[in-house]
Amino acid sequence: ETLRFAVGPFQPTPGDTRKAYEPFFAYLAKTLGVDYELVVTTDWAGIATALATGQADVAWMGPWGYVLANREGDAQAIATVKYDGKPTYHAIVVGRPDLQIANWPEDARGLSISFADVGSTSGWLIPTWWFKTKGIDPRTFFKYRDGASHPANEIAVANGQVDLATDYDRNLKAMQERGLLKPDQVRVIWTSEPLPNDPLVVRKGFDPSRVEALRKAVVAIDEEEAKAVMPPHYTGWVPAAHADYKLIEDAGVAVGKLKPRAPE
Amino acid sequence: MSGGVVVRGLSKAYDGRAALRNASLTAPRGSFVALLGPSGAGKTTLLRCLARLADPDGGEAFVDGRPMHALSGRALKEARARIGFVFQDFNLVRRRSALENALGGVLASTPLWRVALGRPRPDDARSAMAALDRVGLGDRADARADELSGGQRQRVAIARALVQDTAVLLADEPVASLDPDSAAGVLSLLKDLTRERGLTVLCSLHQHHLARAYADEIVVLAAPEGDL
Amino acid sequence: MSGGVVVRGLSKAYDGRAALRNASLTAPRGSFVALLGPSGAGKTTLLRCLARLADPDGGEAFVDGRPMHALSGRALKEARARIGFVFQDFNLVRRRSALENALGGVLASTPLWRVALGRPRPDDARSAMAALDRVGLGDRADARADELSGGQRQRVAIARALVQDTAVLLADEPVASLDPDSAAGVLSLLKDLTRERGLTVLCSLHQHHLARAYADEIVVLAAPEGDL
Amino acid sequence: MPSDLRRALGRLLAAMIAVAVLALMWQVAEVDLARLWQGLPRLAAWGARAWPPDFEDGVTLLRRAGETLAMATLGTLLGALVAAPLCLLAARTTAPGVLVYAPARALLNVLRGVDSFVFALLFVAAVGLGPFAGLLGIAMHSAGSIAKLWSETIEQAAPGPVEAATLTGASRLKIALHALLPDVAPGLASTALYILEFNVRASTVLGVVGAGGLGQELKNAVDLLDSPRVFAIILIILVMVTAIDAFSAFARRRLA
Amino acid sequence: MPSDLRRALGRLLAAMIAVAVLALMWQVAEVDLARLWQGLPRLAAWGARAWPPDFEDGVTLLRRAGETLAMATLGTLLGALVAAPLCLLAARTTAPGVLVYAPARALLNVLRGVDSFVFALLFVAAVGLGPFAGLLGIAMHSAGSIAKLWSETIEQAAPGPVEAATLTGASRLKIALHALLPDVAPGLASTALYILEFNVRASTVLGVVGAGGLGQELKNAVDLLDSPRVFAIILIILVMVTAIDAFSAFARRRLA
Ligand SMILES: Nc1ncnc2c1ncn2[C@@H]1O[C@H](COP(=O)(O)OP(=O)(O)OP(=O)(O)O)[C@@H](O)[C@H]1O
Ligand SMILES: Nc1ncnc2c1ncn2[C@@H]1O[C@H](COP(=O)(O)OP(=O)(O)OP(=O)(O)O)[C@@H](O)[C@H]1O
Ligand SMILES: [Mg+2]
Ligand SMILES: [Mg+2]
Repeated sequence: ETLRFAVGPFQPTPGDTRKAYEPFFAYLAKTLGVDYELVVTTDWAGIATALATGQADVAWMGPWGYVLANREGDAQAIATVKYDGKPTYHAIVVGRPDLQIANWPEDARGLSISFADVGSTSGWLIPTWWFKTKGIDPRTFFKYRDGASHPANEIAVANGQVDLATDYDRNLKAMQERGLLKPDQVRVIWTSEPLPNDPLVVRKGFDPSRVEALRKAVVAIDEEEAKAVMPPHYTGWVPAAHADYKLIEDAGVAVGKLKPRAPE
Repeated sequence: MSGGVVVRGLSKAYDGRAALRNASLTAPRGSFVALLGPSGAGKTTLLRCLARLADPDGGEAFVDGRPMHALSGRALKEARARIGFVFQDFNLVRRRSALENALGGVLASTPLWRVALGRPRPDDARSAMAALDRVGLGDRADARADELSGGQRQRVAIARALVQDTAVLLADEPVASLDPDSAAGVLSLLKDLTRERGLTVLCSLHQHHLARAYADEIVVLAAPEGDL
Repeated sequence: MSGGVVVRGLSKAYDGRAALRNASLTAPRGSFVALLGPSGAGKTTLLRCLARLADPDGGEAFVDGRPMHALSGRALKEARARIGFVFQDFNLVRRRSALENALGGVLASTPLWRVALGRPRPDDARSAMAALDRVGLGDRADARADELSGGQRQRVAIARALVQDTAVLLADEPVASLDPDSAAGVLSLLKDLTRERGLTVLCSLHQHHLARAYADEIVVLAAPEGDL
Repeated sequence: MPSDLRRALGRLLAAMIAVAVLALMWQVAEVDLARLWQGLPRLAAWGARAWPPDFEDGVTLLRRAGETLAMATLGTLLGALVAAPLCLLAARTTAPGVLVYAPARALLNVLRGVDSFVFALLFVAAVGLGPFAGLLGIAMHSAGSIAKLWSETIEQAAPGPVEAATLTGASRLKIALHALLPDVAPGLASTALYILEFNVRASTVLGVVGAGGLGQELKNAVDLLDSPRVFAIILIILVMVTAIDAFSAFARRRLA
Repeated sequence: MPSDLRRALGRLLAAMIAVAVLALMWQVAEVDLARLWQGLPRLAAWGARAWPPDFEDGVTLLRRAGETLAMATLGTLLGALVAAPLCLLAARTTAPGVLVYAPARALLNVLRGVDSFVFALLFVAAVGLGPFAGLLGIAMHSAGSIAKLWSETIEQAAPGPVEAATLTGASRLKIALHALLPDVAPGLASTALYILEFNVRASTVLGVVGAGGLGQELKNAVDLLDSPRVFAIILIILVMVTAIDAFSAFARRRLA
């Protein structure tokens, strides 16, 4: 009896991600009394495919990756992670500290910007969506590129390779705490409305009693326990369902990457 | 038309330039016929048409009773297997030994795995060695084809055709690169085979005295144009 | 030792097996020397050692006064440029025309851009055409080497050596693939050149009567071992 | 003469079209040689930041290198096994006829046209995340590359020995083994080992299925502008590339 | 006999080591054939979701394809220009000596060992983000690949005509042009066009320098799990691959 876990690119390298996230999955498996295997991938596509075809059971995903996996393979969110006690976070745009931008985003026209890869919630979906609501197509408004990872985006701004880049607040904080970025190297220029944190996701057709056991096990993790088994700042989980990610789904529909759901 | 080689009005042009024009000849079963003619007369072309390595433009070519000009597919493959051929430029597999090249003559009957592993049937190996011995190359059996002298290569090509043991042998200047003794040895060997086994030999030659000495009949091919 | 070819005690073995043993000969400037010997005797090996296409194991080989066995680098390159060579298997560039192959003889003096663009100097083109004419191939000048008959190829190889216009010509069975008339034509052409231009010809041959008819001297090479 | 003139005009036209297309591409690619020239010192300065290489995490890198090598070797081997029969069908000179040749070449184009990470994702559906899916992806894609290069090597083989073998009436496969293989073996080894080397260097495929790999580490290090680490990884890749190149030279000499 | 025995023992040992290494790799790669077999129906079902291909955004895709083609063509061309002299120095049969051969091969290994996106990033320091940097990266890396494959094709060329040309005392370059080039031209065309095709298919390099390219669109579509779009992009790549393959066949026939 083995549970197959998967986790995506949360840290700069898959090795870092494994180091940071494996204790949590080990704890989970122990609590449920099962063996486990853990796969760390570099994007969501592999995980979503595995969930949809019954090749992975449980995954810790980004919100947008989850919504895609839900659409394409009927994966279901069962809990949302808490970061510093809150189940929400923010997408941000950071810029070089010396940029003079009084009127955002108008003053940034023509600057270079680096988006993260299109599977990223905060690095691609949310900023693309927000610009769209302002009537802006970032591909023409900026000198645009995409496909970089979040840490790469921060580093690129800090080194002056690009003027602006997308990221999310948790990553910026984590990088600053680990000394990868000095506090004055980048400046936050824009912050999104609160977004739901990463969900824990189970595959289609996963035994419902198992789902309940899983949900109970993660919700039961208190702050003390979290310090021991989860990456820094993660403080536990709250129960969740697909409806909690409607905001993300709507953004995906708005930017044209998802078809509107047929009314049921 | 049983056995032997019959050619009637065979023609072949390359890019509109005649290489062989209206050639006819008959080599009855068990005979040794020599094909003479100046360089460029079409001797090689004629022999290639007989084995359907080239497609004649017109005329008929029968080998061992089969209409080579009209065959295709499976029938052509079978008919070809009954023709031994000594190429003017030998066409040896240069990275294989003399023995392996000679064994090429029995490729059709050798099981695939033996070909793949380079393990010939002991009988075949013996007959290939015997053929090399007959052309005086017994001591060079293990030498790679590209380590052999010109005349040695030509003799390997002859050995390969002997090993194939066919009813008809088409030989394109098989002694051009050989010294007089070797040449005499090879031609009398072929001559003997026409007597002993009823082999039909059609053999292009340059040296008239060899043709006169060994051939039952001599056919002279004139160049289709004023080519020297 | 001025001019001509001098060989003293030349030996060459391949993998410990002698191909040439202690060969000696002299071909004075302007002479025509024929090299006879059975297949495998080492005729090709001797000629290749003379042009330093093979490195002799021992002995001396002088061509046109230069010690070929001892040269290297720039000096070797210059010495080689003074040797015309007709290869036993022709060594034509098969995707070039007869004319282009013949022009290969003046490659050294042709400017790089002309080589790259395939635009020979008009003088060179004329002399290459003349050489092809002399061997009876004027009408096949534009044919690609791989479209030529065996004898035609051999004549292109001869034409190339003639175009190079050297003091010494080493020819490895240059008439093996030719009919008697062509062979006589080629050999008397070479003979004439020895008279007219003082060309030194060292030429391996199989046919004794040709050697007797054209050579000033005949050297017989025995096989280093009991090879037929 | 008129046909000569027509040919000359045709050549001129082809040359003009080629020049025009290249000029257009030049535009699209924003070629700017002056800028390159001026920028070279900056390039050198930037490149110098990679010194000294950072082998701090060397053990991890070596493990990744081992994984990469394992997956690339098996993937290439599997690809070569698939390619062996395919290349005979996809070479003009050995194909039984155009009815086989054309579909065989189309199949090879498909195998190459689909990236190995796309194949790998498909195989995730069958075998789950992990190196096995990556290996299968590599194998499919490599089969297309190997078979294409092999078929074109085969087309260049000397036709004479094959002709001679054909006259014995033997089957195509036996002819290929006896008369073709020795002639082309060095070329086949050369390209198969080139594809192996390519797979060792390939970056994307293994990360997608969670199989790690050195290419992924390189991509990460580059993304993070960690030049000393990039340098270290490149040195490790270089060692592998050099080893494969040396093995290739050895194999070619053995087969020559 | 004892030397025969030694050789047989040596072969046995080599075979055993090879088997052991393969077995180890088999482990590392987690090969599981039963699982593959069982998973095939799932694979088919999952793959079927890509039907029908989605060409809604076709114009963008075609523009990307054009950009990719432009950059790949110029990059490959530039790489081939660099490779032309290098390959002569890096082929055993044409190198002036091992003192040139060894460094030349090492240089080729470096050019191939450094991925084109790493070169591209270096060039970003010189010429800034954009397709030009990508083109230069492609050119550097391609030069290494083309020169390696070319040098190995050259090593397989018939030695006779080169020997004959050498006896005229001409320079190496003239010998190569006169006696070598016609013999190897189809092989050179084949590999250069293979590298062009590879560059058209390559995905990472152009995205890294912000130059778009079809490979980036493919990666994005895969990340978005948009299978019909993936299918559409693959079809476009297939058209390009098929066109290059056809051109390659044409060129080889012309040069044959
Ligand atoms: N593949 C080809 N393409 C074009 N012309 C060819 C081809 N093969 C042969 N020829 C021409 O056809 C003519 C006859 O050639 P063939 O090889 O039959 O002559 P041959 O009698 O064998 O001469 P040789 O004694 O020199 O071998 C020659 O003029 C030759 O150039
Ligand atoms: N590269 C080589 N490697 C090994 N042995 C060789 C090599 N070249 C020639 N030999 C051997 O050396 C001997 C002499 O060969 P060579 O080619 O000089 O003979 P030849 O007198 O020219 O014969 P032919 O009249 O048949 O051309 C032969 O037994 C041959 O097999
Ligand atoms: Mg002939
Ligand atoms: Mg000889």
